[in-house]
Formats: sequence, C-alpha cells, structure tokens
Amino acid sequence: MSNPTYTFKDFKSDQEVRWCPGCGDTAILMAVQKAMAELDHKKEDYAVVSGIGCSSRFPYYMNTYGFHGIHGRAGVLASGVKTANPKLSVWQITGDGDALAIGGNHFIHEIRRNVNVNILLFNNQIYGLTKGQYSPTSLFGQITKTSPYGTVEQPFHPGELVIGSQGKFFARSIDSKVKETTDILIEAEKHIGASVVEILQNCVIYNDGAYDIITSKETRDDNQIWLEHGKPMVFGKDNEKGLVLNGFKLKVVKIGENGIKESDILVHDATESDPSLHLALINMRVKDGFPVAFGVIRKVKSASYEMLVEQQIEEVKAKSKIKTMDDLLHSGSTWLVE
Amino acid sequence: MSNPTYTFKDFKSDQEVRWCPGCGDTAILMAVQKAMAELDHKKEDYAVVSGIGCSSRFPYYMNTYGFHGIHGRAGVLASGVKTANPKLSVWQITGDGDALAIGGNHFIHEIRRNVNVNILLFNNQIYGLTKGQYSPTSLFGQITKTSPYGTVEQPFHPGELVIGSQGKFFARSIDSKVKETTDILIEAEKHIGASVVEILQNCVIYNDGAYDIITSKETRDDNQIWLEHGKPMVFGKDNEKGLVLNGFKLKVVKIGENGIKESDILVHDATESDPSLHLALINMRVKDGFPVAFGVIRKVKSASYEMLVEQQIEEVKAKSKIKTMDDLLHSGSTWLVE
Amino acid sequence: MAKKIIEVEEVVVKFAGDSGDGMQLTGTQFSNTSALIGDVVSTFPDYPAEIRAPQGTVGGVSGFQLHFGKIVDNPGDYSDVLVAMNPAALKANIRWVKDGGTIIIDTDSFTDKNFEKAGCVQEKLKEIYENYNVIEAPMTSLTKEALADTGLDNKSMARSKNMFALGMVYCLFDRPLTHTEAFFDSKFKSSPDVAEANKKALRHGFNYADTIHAMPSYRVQSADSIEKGTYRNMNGNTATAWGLLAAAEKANLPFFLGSYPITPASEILMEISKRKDLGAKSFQAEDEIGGIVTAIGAGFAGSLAATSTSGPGLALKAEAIGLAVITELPLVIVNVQRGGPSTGLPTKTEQADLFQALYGRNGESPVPVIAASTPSNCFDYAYMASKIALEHMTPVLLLTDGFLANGTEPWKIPSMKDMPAIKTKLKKAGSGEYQPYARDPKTLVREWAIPGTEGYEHRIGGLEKMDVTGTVSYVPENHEVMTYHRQNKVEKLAEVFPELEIEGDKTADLLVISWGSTYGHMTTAVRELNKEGIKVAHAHFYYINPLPKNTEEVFSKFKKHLVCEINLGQFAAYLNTKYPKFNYKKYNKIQGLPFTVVELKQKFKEIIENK
Amino acid sequence: MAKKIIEVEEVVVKFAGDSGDGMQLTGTQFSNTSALIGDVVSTFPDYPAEIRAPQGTVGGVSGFQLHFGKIVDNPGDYSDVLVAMNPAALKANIRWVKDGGTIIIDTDSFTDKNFEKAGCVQEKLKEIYENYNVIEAPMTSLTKEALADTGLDNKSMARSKNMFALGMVYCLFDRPLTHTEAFFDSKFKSSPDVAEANKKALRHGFNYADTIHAMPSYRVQSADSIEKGTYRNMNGNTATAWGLLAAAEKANLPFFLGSYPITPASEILMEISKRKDLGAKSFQAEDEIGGIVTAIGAGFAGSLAATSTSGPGLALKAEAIGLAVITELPLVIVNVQRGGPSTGLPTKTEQADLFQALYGRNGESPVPVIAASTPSNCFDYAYMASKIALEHMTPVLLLTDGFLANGTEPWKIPSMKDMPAIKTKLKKAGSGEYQPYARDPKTLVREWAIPGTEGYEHRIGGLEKMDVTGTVSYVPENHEVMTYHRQNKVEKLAEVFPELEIEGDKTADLLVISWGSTYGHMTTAVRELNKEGIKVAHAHFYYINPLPKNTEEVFSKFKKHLVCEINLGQFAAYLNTKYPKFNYKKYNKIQGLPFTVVELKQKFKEIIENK
Ligand SMILES: Cc1ncc(C[n+]2csc(CCOP(=O)(O)OP(=O)(O)O)c2C)c(N)n1
Ligand SMILES: Cc1ncc(C[n+]2csc(CCOP(=O)(O)OP(=O)(O)O)c2C)c(N)n1
Ligand code: SF4
Ligand code: SF4
Ligand SMILES: [Mg+2]
Ligand SMILES: [Mg+2]
Repeated sequence: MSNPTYTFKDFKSDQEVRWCPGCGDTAILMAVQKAMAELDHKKEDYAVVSGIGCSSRFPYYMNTYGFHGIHGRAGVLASGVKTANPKLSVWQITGDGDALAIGGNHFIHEIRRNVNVNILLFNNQIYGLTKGQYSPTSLFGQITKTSPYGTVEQPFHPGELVIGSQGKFFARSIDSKVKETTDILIEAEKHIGASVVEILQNCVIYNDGAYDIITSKETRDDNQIWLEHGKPMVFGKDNEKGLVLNGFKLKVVKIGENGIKESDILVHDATESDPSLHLALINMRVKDGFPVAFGVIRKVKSASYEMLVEQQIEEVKAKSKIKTMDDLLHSGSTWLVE
Repeated sequence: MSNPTYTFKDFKSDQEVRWCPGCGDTAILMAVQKAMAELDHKKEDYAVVSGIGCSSRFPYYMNTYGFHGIHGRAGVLASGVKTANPKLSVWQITGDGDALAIGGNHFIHEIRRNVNVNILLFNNQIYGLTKGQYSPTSLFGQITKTSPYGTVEQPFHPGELVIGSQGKFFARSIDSKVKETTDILIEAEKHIGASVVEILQNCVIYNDGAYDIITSKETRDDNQIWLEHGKPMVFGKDNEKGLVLNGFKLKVVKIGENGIKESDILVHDATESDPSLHLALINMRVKDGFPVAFGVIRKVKSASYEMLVEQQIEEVKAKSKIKTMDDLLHSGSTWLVE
Repeated sequence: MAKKIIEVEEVVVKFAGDSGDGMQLTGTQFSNTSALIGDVVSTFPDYPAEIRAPQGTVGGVSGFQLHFGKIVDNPGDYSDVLVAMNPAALKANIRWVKDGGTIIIDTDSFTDKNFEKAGCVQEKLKEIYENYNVIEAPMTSLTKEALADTGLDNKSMARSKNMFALGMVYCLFDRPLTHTEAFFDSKFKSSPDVAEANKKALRHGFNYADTIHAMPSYRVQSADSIEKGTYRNMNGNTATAWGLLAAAEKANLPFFLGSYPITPASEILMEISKRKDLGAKSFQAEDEIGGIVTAIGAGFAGSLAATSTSGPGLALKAEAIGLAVITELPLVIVNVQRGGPSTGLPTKTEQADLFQALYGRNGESPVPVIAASTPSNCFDYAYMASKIALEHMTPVLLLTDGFLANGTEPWKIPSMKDMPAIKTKLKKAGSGEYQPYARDPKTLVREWAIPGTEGYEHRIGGLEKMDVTGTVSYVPENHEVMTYHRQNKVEKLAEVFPELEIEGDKTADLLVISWGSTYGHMTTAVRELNKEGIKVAHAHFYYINPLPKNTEEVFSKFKKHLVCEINLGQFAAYLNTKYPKFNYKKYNKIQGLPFTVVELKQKFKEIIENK
Repeated sequence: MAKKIIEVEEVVVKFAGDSGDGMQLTGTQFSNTSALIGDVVSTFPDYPAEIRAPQGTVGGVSGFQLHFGKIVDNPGDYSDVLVAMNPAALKANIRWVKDGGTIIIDTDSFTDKNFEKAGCVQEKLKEIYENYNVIEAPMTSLTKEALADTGLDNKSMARSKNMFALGMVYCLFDRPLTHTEAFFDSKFKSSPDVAEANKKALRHGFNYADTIHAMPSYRVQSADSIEKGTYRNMNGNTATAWGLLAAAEKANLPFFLGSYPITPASEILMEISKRKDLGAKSFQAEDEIGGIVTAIGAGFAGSLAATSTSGPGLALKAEAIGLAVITELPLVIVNVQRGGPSTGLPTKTEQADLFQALYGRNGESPVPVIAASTPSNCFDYAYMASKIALEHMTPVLLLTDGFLANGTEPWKIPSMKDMPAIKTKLKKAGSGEYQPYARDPKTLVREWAIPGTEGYEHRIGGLEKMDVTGTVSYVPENHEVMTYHRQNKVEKLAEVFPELEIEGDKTADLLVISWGSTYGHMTTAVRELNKEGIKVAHAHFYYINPLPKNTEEVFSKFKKHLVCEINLGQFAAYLNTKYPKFNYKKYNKIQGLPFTVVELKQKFKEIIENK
C-alpha cells in the first residue's frame, strides 16, 4: 500500500494561524508542513503534541491528529502516545519555557529513555505567551518583565543539557531558514530515538533581535557554521575558516594562514558515540570567538524505548504460559469448592 | 567571635539511626558529622534538608536545624533556605530517585542557578524506601521489582547531567571511604556555588553489591582513580597506570610501557572551565576498560545565585528613592482629596 | 473604606489617531457590531478642527468615541479604553481616559519625531504606564508583516493598521469579526485583495491581543462621598504584592516570594521583582512546585514567605501545601482565579477554585481561606493573610481573581503606622526551653525557632510528628491528636476573624450571599433595589475557612438565602456542609465574565416574588 | 459475591525457629507487651518433641503462638503472622498460616543446606510468595552488622536475631519497645553489654520493618456459606491490576499504565510490569505527573490507560486530571489512600482523600468517583472504573486504601465471558462524519477517533473548546454550555449506576452509612447487633460521584443517620452538599487503623439509646 503524495498544503488545518505577524513560529510551521509532505507517512499517522506557550499552539495549525497539552508536559504526552502506538510518527512542539523550565524533568527523561519522538524546541529565550518573563535560556543580565534589573541566572544551553541526558540526536536550526530546517526535520524523523532539534526562534514582541548577531547579513557568515556529517568543519564567506583541535579544545583557524591546509580541518562525525567533541561543538559561542554550530551535530544509533518495550513483550509472550486473562486468573495456586 | 570547637558527636541527634544495619548511609552520616566538626560554622548555622527516601531521613540524625521535605523537592527546599538566609550553611541530602527521578528538574535548575548548597547525592541505583523499584541510575537490564524482565532504559550518569546543567563543582566518593568523603565534603562546603557530591552507596537490601566491581579488594586498585587537582592522573596498585589524551578521548596507559613516561600523564585541572575533559573523566566506566574517577573532578569559580541576589538588592537600594513601605505607597502619581 | 461600585455594564471606547488613520470607520464598525449583538450604543465622532492640520500634530487628531452596554444614554464622558495611534492622539485624549483605564498604543509611531510633532516628551509615557493599563503593539509593522504576501504596496498595507487596532479591541470585548468582514467583502467587492487585506489585519489584531494574553482593565469607581486623604490608583495584583510587602515590614521580617509566571497572576511576581529597593527577594522558580517549596524553605529560614499563582498552578502546589500544613510554617498562597477547568479560559475571570482551595490536598489538611472583594482591598487581605500566617503558624490561602487582578480603582493610601500590629511566633535565642510542637493552649499555635538561633536546633518534616516533641511518630493515637490539633487550630481562627455584617435592608426576607470579587455588583444591585423600595439584604464573605462565628445567627434572621457565584455553586455547597439547615438557592454564571447588576437585580426580584 | 467479615480485632502471631533460636522468650515478650497495653492475650508455646532434635530439622522446631485482641479466648488455630527463622520452621508451620497471611523469614538461613535439612526444596518458596505476604529480612547478617561495634563475638551476636525478629513484629503492630527493653535491663543488670546488644537488635528490627515500609497483610475471610467454584487468594492491589487488565481484554484494547512507585500503591505497577505476557505496557515515569500524562497520551492514542498512586501522588496529578476532563478522554486513576496529610503515615490506612478525589482540581472539573470495599472486589471496581471511562469518555477515580491494598481474602475466580460487555466509543475509519465534540444526546458522550484513523484528524487540548466542532473558543456562552455538558455527563451516570441497597434491619430507626474499606467491619457490627436483637440498618456506598439515584429515598426511610469514616467526616460533608435535609451524625477515627467491630457496635448502641 503506497502512501498518497502530499504537498505542504495538505498539512494546513482550517484554523487561522494566530501568532504575531513576523513571529518565527510561522516559518517553522511551514518547514514542518514541508517535511511531512516529503516524508513517507500517511497523514493520519502523524500525531503532533505540545505543552503550553505561543509555540505550543502549533498543533491547532496542523491538519493531523493533534494534542495541545498542559504546560511542561509535552514530553510525557509524546512519550505516552508513542509508547502506546509505536506506529505513529510523533512530533513534539515545545518552547524554551515549556521544555526547560516547568518541563525540564520530562525533557531529560524522554531523552534518556530515547523515546522515538521528534522534539522541536522553539527557543526564543523568553516566555512569549505570558508576556515576556525570562526563561531558562534568557541571557545572564537580560532585562525582562520579571528581571527589571537583569537576571542573575546563567542560562541552560539546550544542546549541552541534551548531552548531559544521554542524548543521541541533536540538531540546531534557525526559524528563517525554512529549507535547512525542513531537511533537518526529515533527518530527525528518520533517526530512531529522541531527536532534539533546537530552533532559534525570534519573538518579535518580547525579545526581538535576540539572534541578530548570528543572523544579520553582516555577521552571519562569520557567526554560523553549518555542520555536515563527513564534511570538514568550514565556514566564512568563502569557507575560508575552519575548526581544528587544540588539546581538548576547539580552535578557529584560517585556511592558508600559519600553514593550515584544508586537510587539517576537523571532519564532522555526527555518529561518534563519545559526546565530548559534540559537546564542544554545541558550546561554541560568538562571544568566545566561535561561530555557532548548526545542522545535525549528533546522531548516534541506539535502540529506542518503545521498540525495546515491544521486543520485551514479544519475548515474554513467547515464553509465558499465560496467554489470556482467564489463564492469569487461574494461574498459581487455586482450589475448588464443590 | 570565634566558633566553638566540635567533635562529630556534637552533630549526632538523639534520634536513633533507623537505616538497615550495614546500609552505606550510616558511613556517610559519619563523614558529614566529621566534616561539620572540622568546618568553621556554628552548629546552629547548619541547615540540613532533604526530600524523601531512605537517604532523606538523614536530617533526623543530625543535631542541626533539619527539614525532611517531600519527595523530589530537596533542591528547591535548599534553594529557598539559602536564598532567604545566605548566612546558613545548607546541606541537601538526596537519593538517586529523589534527585534524578521526581526531583530531576529542581536538581538541574539548582545547579544552573549555582545556589551555594552542598548537594549530597546518595546513589544506590535503586528506590530503597519503597522496596526496590528501579531508579534513573539503575543499570540497563537490571531486574527489580518494577522491571521483572530487566529495565529497557539507559541510566543517567549524575556527573554528566551536572555538566549538562552548567555544573561548576562535581565530586565522587564511596560510602565506605569515610576519610576521603569527609575531605571532599569539606572542599564542597568551601566551594561557593552548587557543589554536587555523588556518593556511591550500597543498599544492602535491594541492590547489594552494586559497586563490588569498583570496591572489592581484588579490583579496586585497577578500577578506581582518585583525582587530585594539580596531580597526575595515575592509579593502580603502585600508581603504575595513568591517563593520557588520544585525540578527543582518554586512554589508559602503563607507565614504562611503549615509552610512556610519568610526565606524559595528564595532570588534573579541576578548575578548567571548559567542561569537555571533565565530562570525559566523569564518563569513564569499568566496562570500557577505564577506572572510575573519584575525588573532586570539577571545581570552577563562579558567582553564586544568592550572592548575586544580595548584590543586586544592595545596588538597587542604593539608587532607589523608595526606602520604606510608606515611600512606596506614595510613589508615582497620587492626589489629595481635601 | 468607601463603598465601591463597578460599572462594567457600560464601557466607553475611544479610537484616536491621525486624520488619515481611518478612526471614523474603525469606530463605526465597532458600534455597529456592538449594536448587532444586542448592546445599546451611543457614539461621538470628533473630527479635527482644521481641515488639513499637519500630520502628527494634536490639531490633526481625529477621534471616535462610543459608549456601549445594557443601559446607555450618552456617548460617555471618560473612556475605559483609548486606542492611540500616535503620540498626538494620546496627548489629546489622555485626560479623558478614566484612571486605570486601558490604553492601546501603536508603538511603531511612538518615535522621538512624533513626540516632537505632538509637542510632548517620551518621558511622559513612563507615568502613563504607571497609572494605566497600557497594551503595546507595534501595529504598523505587524500589519505590514501580516500583509507581506498580499502584494500590496507599503503604504496601502500600513493603511490597514486601523483594522489591526479594531481587531485588538474586538478581542478585548469578545466581539465577533463577522460583521466587519462582511462589510469589507461588500465594500471592496471589486478589489477583493483590498478586502482580504483589511480582514487579515483585523484578524491578526484580534489574534495578537489573544496571543499576548491582553486583558481589559476592569474599572472600578468610588461612588459614595469620598473620604479625605491622599489617593492613588490601584489594581488588584499590585495591591496584593504591596499588602504582602507591608506585612513583612510591619512584622520586621525579610520578604520572599517563590513563584512561576501564569496569567493572570504574573504581575504579582513582576511587582515583587521590582521591589529590590525594599529588600524583597523574588525567586522565579522552574515551576509552581519550585515556587511554593522555595517559599516553604524561606519560611523555615525565617522570612515572611509567599507564593502566587492561578488555578492550574495551585493544583501543582497541592502536595507542598500539605507539607506546610504538617510542618506548621507560615506561608501565604495567593491564587488569582481564572476560567477553568484545565487551561480553560486563561484571560477570563471565574470563582471556581474555591473547592480546590478548601479541599485540594491529600489527607486531612485544613488551611485558612480568605478572599478579597475589590482591587484595592487585595492590599488589606494580602496583609491579613500574612498576619494570620505569621501569628498562627499556618499556610493561608488568599483568593482573588482575574476581575480583581486587572481591575483598578482609586484608593486612599493607608499609613503604615495605622496597619494592625503583627506579632510573630519567633523564638528568640536564650528564651528558655524549645519544643517544636509545644502549643499555645488557647490558639494551639507552635513557636518558630529559625536556623541560626543558638540552642534550638530541631528537625521538622512531612512525616507525622509526636505531639509537643516533634519527633517522628507512628503511634496511632498521636496521629488522631495531631490531626485534631491541626483542625482545631484553624477552626479557632473564627475567634479572631471579624463577624459577618449585613448590608442593605435588614428586615428583608431575602438574604443574598456572596464572596470574593462579586461584591461590587452585588452591593450595587442590592442598593438599587432598596432604593426602589424592594427589600433585600446582603452578606458578603471575606473569611471562608473558618466562616465568621456569627454566620448561622445572621442566616437565621432571613427566610430565603440566595448564593450568587461565578461558578456552579461551590460556596453554596460549602455552606451546606457547615449550616445544612438553610435552604440555599443558587445563582450561577460561568462565562468567564462578572455578573451584571441588571441580571442580579432581575434574579433577586424573581426570588422575592416567588414566595 | 459472598459476604465477608474482617477479623482484625484479634490477631494470631507465631514465632517459629530452631530450638536454640529463643522463640519462647520472643513470644513471651510479645504477649507481655500486648497485655500491658491492654490487649487480651492467649498463648500456646509448642516445644519440639525431641529434646535434642538435630539443628535445622523439622523435629527441632520450637514455636510460640499467641492470640491477642479485644476479645480473645483461645490461642487461635491459624496464624496471621508467622515468623520463620529457618526452612524447617516454615515447613512445620505453613499449613497453619491463614491464606494470604504474613510470613517473615530470615533469608540468611534459607540456604540450600537448610532446605535440605528441613527436607524440602527452594522451589517451594516461590509458591509461598504467591499466596502469602512474605517479608524478607537477612536477620542474621543484619543483626551481626548492627552489633558489629559491641565487641561481642560472632555467635553471641547471631543469638540476638530473635530480638531483631521481635522488633519487626513490634513495628507491624505498633507495639512499644519499652517493656522488652526494661526486661533486658533488669535481666542483664550485671552484663550491660548483653542487655544493650539485645535492645539494639530489637530496635534495629523495628527500624528495619519501618524503613522498608513493611506492612501487615490484613486478613479477610469469607464467612457465609461458600459458593461453588474455583478459588484463589487475592489482595487488593493485585485485584486492582487484574481488574484493569480484564477490562482491556474485554474491550479489546491495549492496556497502558503510567505510574510512579509510592507506598501502598506500588504493587499495582509491579504487577502490571509482570504482565508483559498479556501485552500490558507499564511506563515507570519520572514522577506522578509523568505517570498520568503518559496515560493521557496513551488514552489519546487508543489504549485503555490508567495511572496508580497514593494521596501525595494524586495531589501532583490534579492539574493533569483537569486536562483529561476537558479533553474527555478515557482514563482510570487509582488512588490507594494512606495516612496523611503530607507524607504522614505512609504505611497506614485512611480514607482522607475523598475530598481531594471529588474537588482537588482547578475550575469546574467533575470526575466520577467510585470506591472498592474488599480486597477482591477491587477487581470488580477497577473493571467498572474502566468500563465507565471507556463508555463515557471520562477520567474515573477509583479509591482503595492501604487496608484493602494489603488485605487478602479467598476469591471465587470469575470467568471472562461472564464479565459485563464494554462498548467503547471508538470511531471506526469510514464511519461517516466526525466532530470531536458532538455528543450522544442521551449520555452526552463524545466519540473517540484515534490517531491512525484515516480522515478523522482533529485537535484537542486544554483550552475551552467550541461545542460540537471542538475548535478553540473563548465565547462566553459556549463556556457555560460546555461546563454544563461536562457536569451533566457525569451526573447522568446515576442512570446507569446500580441503586443503593440496604443491609441489616430495614425497620430500624438508625441507618449507618459507610463507603470504601470499612464495609467488612460495618457489616459485621450490624449483623451482630441484629442478632442481638438491636435494630440497625446499613447503607454502603460504592458509587460516590454521582451518588446512586435512590439515595435520598433510602435515607428518608430512617430517622437517624450515622456516617462512619476513617477521616474527619468527608463523606458526611459531601452528603450534606447533596442531601442537606438529613441530620448526619458522624463517627470518625483517624489513627491509621481500620475500625474495630467492637467500637462500632458500641457507637451504634449509643446512638440508638440516645433517642
Ligand atoms: C501550570 C502552568 N503554569 C504556568 C502557565 C503559564 N504559562 C503559559 S505559557 C508559559 C511560558 C511559555 O514560554 P515558552 O514555553 O518559552 O513558550 P513561548 O510562548 O515562548 O513560545 C507559561 C509560564 C500555565 N499555562 N500553566
Ligand atoms: C510524591 C511522592 N511520590 C512517591 C513517593 C514514594 N517514594 C518515597 S521514597 C521514593 C524513592 C526513593 O528513592 P531514592 O531517592 O533513591 O532514595 P533511597 O531510598 O534509595 O535512599 C519513592 C518513590 C513519595 N513519598 N512521594
Ligand atoms: S509573543 Fe512572540 S513568540 Fe508569541 S506569537 Fe508573538 S512573536 Fe511569536
Ligand atoms: S533499604 Fe537499602 S538504602 Fe534503605 S536503609 Fe536499607 S540498606 Fe539502606
Ligand atoms: Mg519561549
Ligand atoms: Mg536510591
């Protein structure tokens, strides 16, 4: 039975998109719809679940099965859906507040268990829906509605937390890069296990320009590096810069300078199971003189939770004498009263 | 005003220790009491707080201010106490279930915020108090009351999660090593910020021998490495083995073999802020041919949350015209009705 | 405090902008839509005096004012909502906006240049932010963004920003878009893209207001002769925050708030985080559980500690409230109710968390519950909640709601020296023996020895504790003793709570009963009926658990009892558990909106007539 | 089902071990202590027949049986608790242990060698684990460990293990240690280290049982003439787990349990995790919220989904229950009540979560609540809860408690074909139009279209939804409509719930009223009084929300109403909210223990006499 072919329009629901005009969420919606149209699932086999936040309104705009949950619980909602029915393609939409503040625990456990869910983390470094309080990814010193004198908390780096939670798939993208995001989402869907895709998302109302230093025309070539598995880690306007090892650290070099050849540049291996280098890539920041890493940074094979559950069920079923409820009721020691 | 001098007995409460005879918790209790006796605080300035679990009964046995909280909330209880009164020395006692299952979110946020609390994580890889269900640190495949056919979940590595949460202090010890634990605890207390000390703890009832491979007489020399800041990373019966770098990975070598000299061995730098090498040290496991790292693995200076809060309060107070409630009530626009 | 009335039955909205901004069309659309859904509407368009006044000047401002509601017979004097498309529009109209009213501004046009044109300075805005409910929206750019793919040119796109503004106001008052959409369809039949663009801007404005949880400020006004004194405007959330701070100052304790943002309670956290100048500590936790548990920790450590939230957050705090109950620590829990269940209607008002406040915990875990009734008395009840918590060593639940939280009214500023004294149970070092669970025999209250106090080291926690000594105890009889201690400690508060008062005609047969934010509508309805010669009396509850000790006596004086609530009858059910002998009739509304005086009066009359 | 009585007023304990194990001393200590705290005690020591039977053999077993309670006149036939210090002791006494009784074993001596000596095989143990409540303790090594620093030699240390055993039994029955401690102090006045060692072992045994949350199994026996059929022993937690599984099989749905361990509910999760053979999925979540929300996800995805917990965990689930209410998904929530508030008395029983079950959520969020009354009928009510959830698309709350969870009784095994049919609301692909919130006009139940079903894609969630279509709606009137739909859907269940029945003397003036696990004691008390010629009738509630539709009618037949509960009167308060016209008297006990028949009878008589 071959699947129907879709266009992204097939995934638009009849509900009007209610995000602020210019909100980065809109572009991500398009990327998801495009990715689904390219993927090999039937429309009814997609389940899109979320928590609460601007970003979490997402399911309403998708013409798939959808569940707008409660704040912070997107991860467990998704885990429940996927474990109950592993045949579904489960997409979890969550914000930096939803996933990392109230939902932080479910987030790390979902990753640890490696439930085969695509986790799209819309990181706008702010609580949008509740009108602009700081989130666990807001910058140190950021002035927001609840930090009128600047926050005194260091932010989480989502990728770092993913690594700390035994994460096997981590990718990063930007809202405006619809094409790149689409491709990453397709790769995330195909990866078996919890695939976290952090999408830098601009909130035009409460945190506009948070990513300007990465995305502006003037700086983007120097401040973005798009990693591809098997390819050298180069960036810059003419791919003239690259990354090399420096002991247990990374270093930016210029090809041609100081005798650096292209072959000296590190080649990206997303499949390396040791997380140390991936962590270093994830942690690159503009303020330290590094470009920010995008693309699929880590993609390591590992059995997924719901598959292992199914497998164990099959094994136990094969061995056990108890096949039905009646068998169970009569198992062990019983006696007859006549 | 100089502090009285104490012995560990001053920290014993009049309540009988109710752990199972042989439980690793008892030795840790001794280490904490010894550390407190050596430290420079007055008895009444210690606050020992916990969640729920066998380990979390700890505060009852300490002759200090104590608070036995609710399951999973040790981290926020401690954060509240410390933020409200930064003068107190706050010790948080928590189990692998309390800290990493239900309390996982508070754990990672407390670390991210860097609240100056000593977090003692008693890791017995099991839920003791509720009679032996698996915990987030139970091994893959472990048979427990709730995994009669073996778990299908990969465990957290507490140290790795600490790194993922921006952790600045992480140490590891073993229940039975009272002296070493005492020293580590003293160092943890003196460190400003969230200091996580993972203590491998044997539950004689539900998970006896979980650490035998690390602690048994036959294997302990090869399977433990005790790191000290500024010292080479050597181990073995006669310190004949050591760790070296191998690209972005660690490697065990024998001094004298293959031309390896003592000076080739890595020197431990606990203060390096880049977490990559610390992560690699934390992740060393016996099954991969590595010794398990003990001692203070990471200790990086960074301002603590409650200090930054105090500082901000002082700054704002100095600038603001509002000094009292009456000032506030009359601030902004008011009018007189006569 | 002076009696208040609430006049949300009628609302005055003014749209103001440059002559070219299309304010007349906008206003007309709003009034037509309102009329269509059954409101009475009265309008007042005011065009600029000069025909071609320079753009952006005060002289060039064009406005359209409209007054709508159930009973309306003029276009209104002062407006509740002002839409100001530029600084000149704001300048020209600000003095006609009611105190604490809502001002919606197009931030895109609030540039230095435009301020200059209007002849005023940016700084002025700050003050306005303090005294009004300002909703910001970069309308011009959002409209352009929204219409980016319509193919229209920049100017035409910008022209639709009035529809964006209209959409926002529609959202605030739950007006349907259909009428205006139909209007455009027919007006621009020949150029459907223009029709589409206007409709799109309209919808985007509506969605924008919804997305950012924009809420109208409920206006409340003093009616009776005004007392002498200094006044300011006050809304419920700020009043709550200030009441807590005032109690801490009076009790001479540090203040700590552990909280997590949630509509409509976030402003309490926002206000406290501003108050570093008073030394207040605000801890924005990772979730509601963290919010309350940090507060419990702070209470243990010797602060006046509080946590603030709304219904879904209160649900998450349930387990920890039990911990505060059994450890008998002071703690104020503020719950700003909103429309439920679940996420429900987050920006709307409701009184449906009463059951949760009274009963939403495991085991027998009694908590005093009190409720504010007007925006400004949130100050008094937050203060009282703190006083009870500190003097009786107990968590206290304060209920407000979206209507109070966002409501504003003039408030006579109290003086701190007149606030009632707060006597904490703090145990001073060197003051004799300390037993954590020894109690004052009259009030059953224990003492509070905080870490840092020499010689009183002790342990508390969630396991049942031995009477007096506080060691862990599983002794069956002790559990019963402690359960009754906790219960009786709360019940004894009736001794210190003020008695229930009756307003209105005490000789009436009908007593109408209410609690919380319905006070204003209730009291107006009662007074108006009394004026009309119809007998009805009113009992309003501020103290819910325990109930005032004269409640039964008061109820006994009346033949009929009508309990009015914005829920399905939770207080009525609760009264049944306490005084089952009265036959409570119920009047309920559950639409996310307050009662109207009209509907209350009608209901009261009905009940009076059906003898 | 056959009538049951519960005889926990009297308990029979047997200590059995090798001749050298000091069982006589142990038994004597226990009986003396019991007598001292006011119990009637009858004892029966049985020494080994041979004077010097070989160690470890059945012939060498020495035992001490004692029967204690309020009314005791023999040492008992079968024991409720057997302490077996070695395999021989177990072998010799197992057939005298009541079905489902508690067996405490010293695992250290259950070695192959000792099995051999006893002449039996290790395998036998497995069966025993299935049919009894086995509490394991490595007594010998724990005692040695505990005494390691006493300086005693190995053998002397091991000798104190009987005191370790005694300590455990003291803990199970909340006996004070003081008497035995005093005994040792006086007996070993001259060698205080021996006295100390014994006391230490005693306390360690007590603490050990406490630490591992050891609980006595409550024994329940069929009294009336036994029906024909195949029987097995059943405890409440297993029965609950099996009831859920049976419903899933009958409904032809996959089963999913999302849960987090908590005493005394953990065994439900443990049992389901064994049942991979039936394809059941158990998800041990990171916390209780994860437990329920994974279950809601599984319910959305088409499973019969459940979550199991105890009071503190239920508190944490409150917010998510609201989500299940508003999304109208099937879900079973099992709450095994324990002593509260907060952590309270985790291993004890109580009925104090009724309020929480009924009211512990934000907003108006009605949930059907039902309660089992005996260990084995937990099966039936877990099944019924599932049936209601699936047929009425609603979360259902099932209340049991520690007394039922750990109680065991013989149970006539039902046949799956006789279980009532379950008709799910599953929407099959291709079965016409689907509107997520269209309702069956009679029951108000919506249909269940699950992901994977072609053509019925739709969105649900926690925001208020438009009637019928299910799109997000903030329309005020719609909220009222939906609130009443949800309320009425639950209230209409009274139509399908069985009517309330009266037991005992229907002509009595006094109706005693109960719910949940008090059934056994209540019914025995009533029957005994009736036999004594005292008139009293009994109404026991299984269905709590909504109440059976004939409740008022039944109550009206009696003059006096006495509501008996293991809490401070929650059901009585609830009845007041529903039928305030009756004057409910209350009888409450809150000691973490069930009622005793004696105290009930006395109370009933009092009420009858005080006319
Ligand atoms: C239990 C609960 N607590 C708090 C809230 C209020 N709330 C809704 S969304 C949100 C934060 C949203 O931030 P994020 O997840 O980053 O989403 P964004 O709006 O930025 O896309 C909060 C605090 C809630 N709805 N429920
Ligand atoms: C809200 C809540 N959920 C569950 C429990 C039951 N519970 C008590 S302790 C515990 C786990 C303890 O494990 P851990 O923290 O590792 O401590 P240990 O006993 O192993 O020292 C659980 C699940 C509880 N008390 N409260
Ligand atoms: S508030 Fe921010 S995140 Fe939310 S819809 Fe608007 S732009 Fe997007
Ligand atoms: S059950 Fe395990 S962790 Fe708990 S006290 Fe006993 S040995 Fe220690
Ligand atoms: Mg965000
Ligand atoms: Mg543990």
